[in-house]
Amino acid sequence: MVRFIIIRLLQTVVALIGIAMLIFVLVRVSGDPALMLASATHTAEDIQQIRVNLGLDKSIPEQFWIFVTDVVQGDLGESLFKKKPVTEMIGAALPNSLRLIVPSWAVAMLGALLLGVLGATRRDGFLDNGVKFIAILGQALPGFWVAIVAVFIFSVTWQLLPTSGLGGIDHYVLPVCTLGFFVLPGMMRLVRSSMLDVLDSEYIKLARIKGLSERRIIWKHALRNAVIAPLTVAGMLFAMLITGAVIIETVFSWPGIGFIIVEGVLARDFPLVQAIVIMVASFVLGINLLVDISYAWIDPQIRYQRT
Amino acid sequence: MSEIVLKVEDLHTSFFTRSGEFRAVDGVSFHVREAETFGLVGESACGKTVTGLSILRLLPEPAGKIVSGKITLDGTNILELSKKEMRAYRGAMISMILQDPMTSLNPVYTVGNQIAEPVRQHQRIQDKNMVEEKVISALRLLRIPAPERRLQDYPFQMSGGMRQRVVGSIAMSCYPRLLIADEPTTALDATIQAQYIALFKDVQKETDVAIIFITHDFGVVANMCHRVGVMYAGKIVETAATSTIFKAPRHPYTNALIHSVPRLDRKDDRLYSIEGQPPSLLNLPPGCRFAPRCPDVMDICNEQQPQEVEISEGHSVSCWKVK
Amino acid sequence: MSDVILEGRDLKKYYPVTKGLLQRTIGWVRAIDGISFTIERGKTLSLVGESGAGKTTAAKAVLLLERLTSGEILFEDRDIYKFSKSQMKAEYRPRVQSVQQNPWSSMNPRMRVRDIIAEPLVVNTKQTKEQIRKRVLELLEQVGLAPNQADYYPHEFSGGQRQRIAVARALALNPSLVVLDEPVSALDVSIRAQIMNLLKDLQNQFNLSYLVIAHNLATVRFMSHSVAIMYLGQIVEYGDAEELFQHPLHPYTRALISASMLTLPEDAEQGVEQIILKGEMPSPLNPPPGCRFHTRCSETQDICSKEVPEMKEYGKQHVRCHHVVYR
Amino acid sequence: MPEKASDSETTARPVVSGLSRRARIMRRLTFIVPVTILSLMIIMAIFADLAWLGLPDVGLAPYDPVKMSLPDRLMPPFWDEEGSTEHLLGTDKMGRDILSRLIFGARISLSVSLLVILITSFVGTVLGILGGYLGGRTEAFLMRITDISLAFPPILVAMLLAVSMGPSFVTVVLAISLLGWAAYARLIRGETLRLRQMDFVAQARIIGASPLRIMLRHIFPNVINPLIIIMTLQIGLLIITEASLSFLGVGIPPPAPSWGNMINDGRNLVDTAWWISTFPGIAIALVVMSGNFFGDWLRDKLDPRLRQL
Repeated sequence: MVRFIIIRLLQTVVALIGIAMLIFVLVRVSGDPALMLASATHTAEDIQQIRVNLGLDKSIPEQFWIFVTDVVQGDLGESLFKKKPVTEMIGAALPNSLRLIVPSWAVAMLGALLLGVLGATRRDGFLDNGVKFIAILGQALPGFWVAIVAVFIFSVTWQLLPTSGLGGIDHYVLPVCTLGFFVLPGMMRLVRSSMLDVLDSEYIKLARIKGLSERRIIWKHALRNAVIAPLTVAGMLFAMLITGAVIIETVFSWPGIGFIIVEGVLARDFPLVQAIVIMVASFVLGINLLVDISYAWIDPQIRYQRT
Repeated sequence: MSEIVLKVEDLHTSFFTRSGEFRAVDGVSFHVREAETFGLVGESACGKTVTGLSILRLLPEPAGKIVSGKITLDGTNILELSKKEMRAYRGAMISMILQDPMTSLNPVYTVGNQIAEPVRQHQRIQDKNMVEEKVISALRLLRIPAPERRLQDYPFQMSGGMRQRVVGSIAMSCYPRLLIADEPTTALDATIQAQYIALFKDVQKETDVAIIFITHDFGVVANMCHRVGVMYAGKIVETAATSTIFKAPRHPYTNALIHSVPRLDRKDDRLYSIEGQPPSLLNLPPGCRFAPRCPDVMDICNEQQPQEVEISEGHSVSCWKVK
Repeated sequence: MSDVILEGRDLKKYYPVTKGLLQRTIGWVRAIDGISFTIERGKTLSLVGESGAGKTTAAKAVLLLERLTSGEILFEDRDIYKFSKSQMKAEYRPRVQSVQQNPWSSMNPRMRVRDIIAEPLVVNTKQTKEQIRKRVLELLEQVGLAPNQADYYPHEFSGGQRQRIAVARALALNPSLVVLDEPVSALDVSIRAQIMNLLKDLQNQFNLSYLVIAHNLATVRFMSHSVAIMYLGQIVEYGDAEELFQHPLHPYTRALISASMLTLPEDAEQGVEQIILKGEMPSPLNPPPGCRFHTRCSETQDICSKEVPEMKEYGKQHVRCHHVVYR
Repeated sequence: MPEKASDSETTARPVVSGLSRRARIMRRLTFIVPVTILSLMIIMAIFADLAWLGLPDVGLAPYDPVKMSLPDRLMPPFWDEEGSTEHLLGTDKMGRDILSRLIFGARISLSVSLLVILITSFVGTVLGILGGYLGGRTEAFLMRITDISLAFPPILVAMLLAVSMGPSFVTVVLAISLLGWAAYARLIRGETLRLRQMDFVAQARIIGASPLRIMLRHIFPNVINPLIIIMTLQIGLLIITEASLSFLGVGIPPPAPSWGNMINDGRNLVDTAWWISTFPGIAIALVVMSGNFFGDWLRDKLDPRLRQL
């Protein structure tokens, strides 16, 4: 198990370097950052000055080396507009994002698990059709539109909840629910179908032959096997949460990572955007690592094979 | 003669699907006695597995339904039991062994855990040590070496033969009256298969359990069963003691099956073979179901279904040729 | 040219078992470990054994689906591993064909029967469309299918009919040797006889050689001229089929035959006891020292766990056992 | 190898569904309605105007979608008292006709989706088949990249590209495609691995077929069904992604009438001019739902095994 984690960890580091390289190349290939930053009022000297500031006058390998060493040291550059180190900005925004993402994730996961299982076990019943309806609707409505409509209904028309910004618990209700709704349908669908597959299996048949109660069969025998498949897409779930967070934070003016990256994009604050992308990339890799490990924990076969 | 444990009378089970009604089991009757093994033999789709599942009332929902018939276990018609009462029968009074040991155990729980479940459920034992004792004795019944050390093993750590013994332990853990074994040895190698059959003969001697042995392999039938019912397209065409089936089969289908299998004890140059395929269960011939393939077909065979005739004590045949 | 069409000499296939960060090799799975056999023209050799015995690996080596670790395969007295690529393509591949166990997965579901049977001709020959069409119809007839069935897809056939199509495909290139990998075990009992009779008829008609992989001894006795019994990667007994079935010399062969024998209830009462082997086949990763069978053998002696028995000749049979009682 | 009893193969899984009449009608409706909506959208996209025939003034859209007309600004839909049949679905804050923008929006959404689907399915299929068939290190490497790509939010790549290249149609297509191939590669590789185990592939090797022939003749035809299913199911996802990007200002740059742009335009006016955001929202929902229903229907028809897609 330890050895397995070490291998995965090494692979993760290699992948991180690969991604840094990819981002570096992507940015250099797709345009001259200095020209992008320059507006009509800049003279040729100004542009040259920006180049020097960003280190763009050096050779490509040299630039890459500087880029990598900076990243490794945690120096992700300075925001072009706020004139602050981007790490500082991210540090301030990240907790806000987590405050939004973690409860949404919990709400979505619990909801998906519960509804997915109930749907699968009462196949084609009233509840199952309700579950399917939520899934269809949730996957068809754009999240930002749902958020806007929710604001219109709950905050503007009924004035029950605040429209935007940080604050007390009431400020959380709308953003958390809408973000949760972002990821819930997909997960629910997956839990449902994976549960249906498991319920079809021979060992569930054997559990029935044993005379176990349906409840025991579902929550003991089927569930643990059924969560293996949704777990494999936990990475995709993370991607969906980040995407959702960017949108929801924008709609609710929630000062998290998503909010500042959108600001950064609109202001063409290139170091900020790049830094956030790199940060998210390392998160992605971390999540992949965690998934692999928890996978091994749930499925004893993997756990034993790799010790 | 020992007492009758299970009696199945005129059982009809169908699957209702988009393309119509599949009459998987169409009027099947037989009985099994204490300490007796009854073989249900036939080719794929003849209805032998569905018969087994009907007895447990575990047909795939919602398509499968028992249309009519009577299934009596120790004098109780189990088709009249409530769902809850039926559940108390399963695992305790009637149990089953499935074909493929590689998929019939839950991969994420230990063997001990899985055997303990029926013990806790049906014998209402909660004391941990008592349960463990019961589990170990179930493993011992199936001759699993070093049972104490096996409790914590996961299924994937065992060979196919061992897993099938674990499935046997689960089935026998509450000492049921009736065991349905659905091709339990088909997925096993020849020498392991012989071990398993010998083992089950011992288990039967120790527990007096009645066994319904579902298989397509006549070799297994000969070694294991006391009496045999041969199934074709949803019906039992011939029932008799095992040696009678082998030595004096009366139904042309039984005869064809027995003679189309090559013999190990002599060299054959050609095999007896019947042409064609079993009929579709959606579109059954009006008369005898075997008529289209039968070498001795007569006019009446294509028009009317033959009735079951008892030609001697314990030997019944459904064929127009047999009077 | 001798009568031997294919000869395997001391074939070995080891798979490395690796572990750890650097994928260090910590052992070898000896799938087959020094087996030799010959197949004569127009005759059938069967490799028999339980799963894990190595029979499938041997067949795959002959079909070039696996590269051997060592050993020679002689085809008409020439070592095929010394063939050039083009020689292989022209002189070996087309002449050694096969029929697989599972008729449900051995055909591309997206191809018509016509194209399935024609594919070997398309890949290996430069025949015209018309020639190929004629040949396909001829093959269909030979395996007992109607010409109008050529335009159906495989899923429109039953298992037995599919196996006939597979036989037609194997015969398309007029091969000398056909590898039959469990040709009837996936079929229903009443269909098996049809296919086995067909295979025998075709063998006589075209003077084909068969290499049969099987676990069912009765099938083997019906099909074969000679038989090799395999256990844990080795051949333990090898020789003329009739001799072997009437006078099995190796204890494993005897156990296998006994396990597959029909014993009716009254036979058992008359004291005809089955030989029941104890235990299971050990892992090929860690085969027992000495005779590989000694852990399950009822006649085991001291020497069995210490010395590896050599293959010895007894009349028409070759046996790998320390204490053969011959006649 | 032990023999397999063929019971499980042929018998016995009759399709479990005692479908009632009502259910059958529902089933048919879930096919007809989505197909109608999708066809309507395609017609809207093609015939929004006939500029491609050299007739820019003829088309389904009543107005030029980007033409501003400040006097007509913020007109509600025609059924409202203040609305008029001049602008059936009203106008936005620049006085642009909502209906015309919706019709032209279909063109943008559809062309982005189609382009992305073509690029990603091609790349994903090629890599999936190669990885699955060749195996070994190629495959391991490919799968790691696939996993990472799947876990990476495409919205961030789009932002990075928008910053470095500036937002444009090309940026959007590129940004979504850069990660989008991974979903195909993952599925196709899985299918290829399954097919590679099948005896007919071994059989093709035995008759001497080359790896290229095996991949083209034996593997590819057998992955077409899942490929079509996933392509259909992707339509909805792509339309939403494009709309989200536009909404955040990193998609199709305004004033182009992308549905996401339109929702963004009306975002701060939901209380006074609800129609600006609502109609494009409904349009997206309808099209996405149709795409998903159609995909589900196709899957049930072609390959019910792929329930988890």
